[in-house]
Amino acid sequence: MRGEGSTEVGGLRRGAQPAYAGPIFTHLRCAGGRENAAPSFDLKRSVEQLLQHCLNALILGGTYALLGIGLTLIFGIMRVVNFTHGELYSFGAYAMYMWVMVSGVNFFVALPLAILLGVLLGAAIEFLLLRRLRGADIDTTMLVMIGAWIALQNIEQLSWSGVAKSIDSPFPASPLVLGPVSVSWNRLFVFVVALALIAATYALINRTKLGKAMRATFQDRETAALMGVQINSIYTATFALGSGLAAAAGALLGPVFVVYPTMGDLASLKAFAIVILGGLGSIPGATIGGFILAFMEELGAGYVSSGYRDAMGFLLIIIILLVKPTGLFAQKERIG
Amino acid sequence: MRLVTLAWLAFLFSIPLWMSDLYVLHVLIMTGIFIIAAMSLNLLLGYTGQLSLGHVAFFGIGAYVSSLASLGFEAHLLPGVLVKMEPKPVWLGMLCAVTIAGLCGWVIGRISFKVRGAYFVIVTVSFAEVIRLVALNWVELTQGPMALNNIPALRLGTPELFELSFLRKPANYYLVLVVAVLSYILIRRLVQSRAGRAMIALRENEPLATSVGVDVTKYLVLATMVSAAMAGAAGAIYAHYVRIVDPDVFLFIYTVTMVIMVVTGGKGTLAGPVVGGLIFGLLPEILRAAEIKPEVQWVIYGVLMVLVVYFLPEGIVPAVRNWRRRHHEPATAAAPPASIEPAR
Amino acid sequence: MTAATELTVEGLSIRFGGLTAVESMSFEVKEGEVLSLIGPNGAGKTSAFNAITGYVAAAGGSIVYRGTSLIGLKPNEIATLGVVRTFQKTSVFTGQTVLDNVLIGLHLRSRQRPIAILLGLPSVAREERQLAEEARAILRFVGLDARAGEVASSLPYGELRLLEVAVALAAKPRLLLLDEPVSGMNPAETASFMKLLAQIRGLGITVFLVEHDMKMVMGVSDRIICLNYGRIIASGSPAEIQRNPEVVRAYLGERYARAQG
Amino acid sequence: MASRPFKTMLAALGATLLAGAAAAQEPIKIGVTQPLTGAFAASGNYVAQGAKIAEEEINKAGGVLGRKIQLIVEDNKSNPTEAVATAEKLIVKDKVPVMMGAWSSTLTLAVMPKLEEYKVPMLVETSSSGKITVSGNPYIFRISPTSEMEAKAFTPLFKKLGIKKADFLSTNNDFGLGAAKEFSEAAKREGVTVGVMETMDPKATDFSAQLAKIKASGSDTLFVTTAVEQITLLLKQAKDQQLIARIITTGGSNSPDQLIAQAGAAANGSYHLVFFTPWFPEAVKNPDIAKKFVALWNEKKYNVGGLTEGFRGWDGIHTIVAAIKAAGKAEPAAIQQALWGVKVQGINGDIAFIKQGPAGKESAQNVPSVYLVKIEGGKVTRQ
Repeated sequence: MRGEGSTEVGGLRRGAQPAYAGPIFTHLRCAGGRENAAPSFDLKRSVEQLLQHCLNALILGGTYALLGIGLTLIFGIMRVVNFTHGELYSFGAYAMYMWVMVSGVNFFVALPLAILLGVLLGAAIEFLLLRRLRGADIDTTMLVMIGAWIALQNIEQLSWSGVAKSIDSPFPASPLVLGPVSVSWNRLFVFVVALALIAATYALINRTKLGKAMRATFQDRETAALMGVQINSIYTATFALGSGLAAAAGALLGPVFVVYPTMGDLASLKAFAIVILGGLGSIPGATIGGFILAFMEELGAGYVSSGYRDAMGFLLIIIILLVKPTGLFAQKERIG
Repeated sequence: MRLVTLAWLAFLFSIPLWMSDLYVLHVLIMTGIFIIAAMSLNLLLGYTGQLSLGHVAFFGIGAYVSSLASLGFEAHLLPGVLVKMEPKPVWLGMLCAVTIAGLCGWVIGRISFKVRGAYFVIVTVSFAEVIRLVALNWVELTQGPMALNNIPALRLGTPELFELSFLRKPANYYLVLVVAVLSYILIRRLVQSRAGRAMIALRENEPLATSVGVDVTKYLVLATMVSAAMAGAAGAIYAHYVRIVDPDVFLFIYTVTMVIMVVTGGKGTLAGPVVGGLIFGLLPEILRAAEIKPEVQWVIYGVLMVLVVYFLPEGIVPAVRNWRRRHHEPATAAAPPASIEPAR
Repeated sequence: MTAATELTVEGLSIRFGGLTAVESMSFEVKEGEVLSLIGPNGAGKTSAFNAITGYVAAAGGSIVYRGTSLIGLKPNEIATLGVVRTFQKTSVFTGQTVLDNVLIGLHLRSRQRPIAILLGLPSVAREERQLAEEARAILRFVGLDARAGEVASSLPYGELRLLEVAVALAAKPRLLLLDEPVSGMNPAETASFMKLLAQIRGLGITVFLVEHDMKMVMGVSDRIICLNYGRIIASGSPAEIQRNPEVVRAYLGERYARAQG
Repeated sequence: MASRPFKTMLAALGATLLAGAAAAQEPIKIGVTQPLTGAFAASGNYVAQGAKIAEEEINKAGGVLGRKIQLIVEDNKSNPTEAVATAEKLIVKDKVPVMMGAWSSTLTLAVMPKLEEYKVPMLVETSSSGKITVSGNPYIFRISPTSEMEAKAFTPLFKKLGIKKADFLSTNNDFGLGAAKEFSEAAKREGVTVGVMETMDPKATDFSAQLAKIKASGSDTLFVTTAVEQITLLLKQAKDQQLIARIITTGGSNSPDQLIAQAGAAANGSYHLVFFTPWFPEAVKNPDIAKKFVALWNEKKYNVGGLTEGFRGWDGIHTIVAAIKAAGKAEPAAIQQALWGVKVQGINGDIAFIKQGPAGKESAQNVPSVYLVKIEGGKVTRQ
């Protein structure tokens, strides 16, 4: 051990207040350069702060869009308000935790595995719970999804306890510095993968046969069925895809933040906000909605109050529904 | 039938006389509060057919308004605009709670009159979430996550003459019981009248309802308002009973609990929320006594909810009614099937 | 032609997106008559009904009922004026009893205020008894009194359609719009419905009818308007319509097309 | 056949009698309310584990008053209303004569009216808000330091660490806001400029907006008060945004080992106020007890990061048991009386209570030790 040794601080007595008895260890020498952080030109700092906020928002927006697209796909095609969406998000994160921290699988192998698990869980939920509710009204399926959500969340809590878990990431600890702003490699990775997944989803919907069948079902289920589209398999595929996207968002963000059983609740609500913002059933709407929400949250937290960060989205929903009930980018008139 | 009801009421009123276990009374009081909230939700969910998933907002608003009125507060409405209020008597706080919750219901009813189905659900969920975040962050007014503590218990009368203090459990039990019975009567009057028929008409067939002159918006707003005021009353009683309120009172899970109670008991029936409320109010204690972890208990809730939707889509009360009709009146065997799910 | 004008429609146009359902349609309904609107499927008959009763917005033109413009009014406000309709697809309150269906229909005839209801004033109970009496009278009128206690969903099809009329009658119409009331009925049911229609007419209610069953249309109507592709192609008495070559072409053309399809 | 119900009745009667005889040997119940789930779950579980270790050790040594002790641990879900519900249940249903809890200041403050209502003493093992001991609740016995004590102990270090301008980031509850208030006042007294004072919700996980603001303030030091979960995330995110200010955490719920394990290199260079230094057991007042506790903890294979939190449970239960022993019976009033006189050799130091709050209704406060440690090169150092 180098340096000064321990310092004792004791016997601080003031009035009737209690005395202080214990020893206190401290390191007296400051790390070099820290004192040099002298106050400098304010405008420069403000601009830097704004830039940093914008960068944070951009990175966050990618995962928000991912969450929103999954939900809007399921709603648009199946007319199901998916309350398990947040659970798939946290399931993705726990799957990541399980692979990386418990089984010791490589991070980059674990990620696709976690997404795959999300896809499988989604398919299972659709097959076991929703298939027999075909044609039931929207409220009935909603109740079933709420039941599934509660059960899943508490199974998670049982399996992993309520204590938050953290996942090691293989990225360098020092961030990528871009002039005055910086971003961690992990978040950058999250952003890039999110964009890639969004692009892949677009391609799947617009370029493949499955996507064509999905679009046909979205337009008109009866006609699509008449034209030979297997509605059941389209539904399973849609729910699995939407779930996979939610799980991907969870698996990506799990290592950035921490993983805990109720992490999906707020994610679910935010996904609702994004979907309403973009119009129920609209994929471009959800993509743009995700970024709008991220910017509103980040700038609101930075310049209004950090406490109302999460309120932004919901205020937005209420305003949008009052002004333009179909959302910003609705393709079809609202259903309900 | 009337005799059975009276016997039940007499039984409920007698409980504190012979039940010495205070914990049982505590459980009954909490169950009663939730039953009032569930009954109020049933008016919206069961009779007008609108799935409101932000119902806990009204409950929480009632709790906060009544607590703040009785504790007094000093807060900035806007920067520079200071609002101050001296502590008021609890009964006045409770009245404020009912009124303000009702007003919030009116606003929400007006706002969401043009949205139905999924949109209505999301508007109500968002509303509750915004209110929760305000309660969490407006620390000056609500104490945020530090909770409003030391909320006074209800007192009626004056210390000089005659004072009724609701500090002890039996008194609170009677308070809850009386308010619950009152709420039940109000809801029964409402649904068995022109207004209630208009709400049912909105639920069953909105275009047809409007074609015979029912102003659905008006009755949806009325239902939301009455329902919100009632939930506010439940919240106020809750606040002065547990004597602490924190922003988690707005959590979605409480709305879900109410929904489970209503759906399981039978939405759109008078007795449904009472039966559902009794089951889901007492079940946690039974499960706890059986040493079942709370997580398992919630898993059971979730699974039960799914099973109820599948196998008792109308809930317990209509199912029992149908069963009794089939077994006791074979003459009218042509009774309608239990489920009238329109095949779509 | 001395009867007063009940409803005046002038230059009515209805559009859905780019599609025109009804194009500058003008006609009048006279007090006390039975007027029928006929035409092939998709001719715009139901759209016209929907515009008159406020379910779709008119793109242009005017609709005036006894001096009051109906444009921009909500369906329930139009019903308050005495214009009541039925729907093409069977439309009742399925989960309610037959009696309750009619009680809902009686909405406009009752006067209970929410405060009175919550206070449980005796006037409310009194009125409830009165309403039940009225509902039973209406059920007797359409011949459903024996079914009063049954749930609507358990009624056979023909009786369901009678129930729809009962619900509409409960709303105290002065102008009753019936949208294909006998479609799906067997000939015997149709015949008895025609008798009911005569009785309704006897109450002084003006009837505006959309119907495909030509036997019924020709049997009950005072006047007939024929629509095709959103335009009026003919109007006049049943005899005139039957002779009109355009009407014949419109119907034959449709049948021809059907046979080909 | 007819004798069957009679037999059942006899059996039931017998069971009741036996139960009566066993009552003397029935364990003494101690109620524990801790956040086992929710925002403070990690810390609450550690405290509960420490308490369980104490229970086992005491029972192995024969218990107290010839009876075993039995902890009844309830989860207050990190929520004040739930905390009240657990207290209600522990006192009314389980009839515990004494409690320990409720970790966070907010949770403890929530429970306090119930203690007065039912006249049951509670030992407070973690909470730091000054409000707890000055509100005139004579059922409160606190062994943890107040924020004010911490700030006072820290005061000389403002100069020694060369702090010129400080920012504060704390959870917006009694724990965080109380600490931010005490430390910022102490800083001002020492001539240190106070920059931004930011708060965060106890459940928040993304602090990027707050950090961007703090970075723009240009202070040399950031005081953080929250539980270990948020500290972990904060250290990582501060590193991501290249915050150059030195981070000092207060409140003692920072579990440095867990920070090293979960935040990795981002934890390097941060300072932490702790109340137990398991890395240097020889430095504490009662090293033998500290070593024994660390050995028992490791035997259970509990997370080593929990030691700085788990000791609170050990100290708390030992203090309660000492009071029960002194009282001679397991009744609330007697235990409350006896707690005033206890002298316990604890892990943190010698535990004894002094009076605080309005005269006649004083609460009890212990005078504990506070230590400042630094994480360097993935190790906790005392320099």
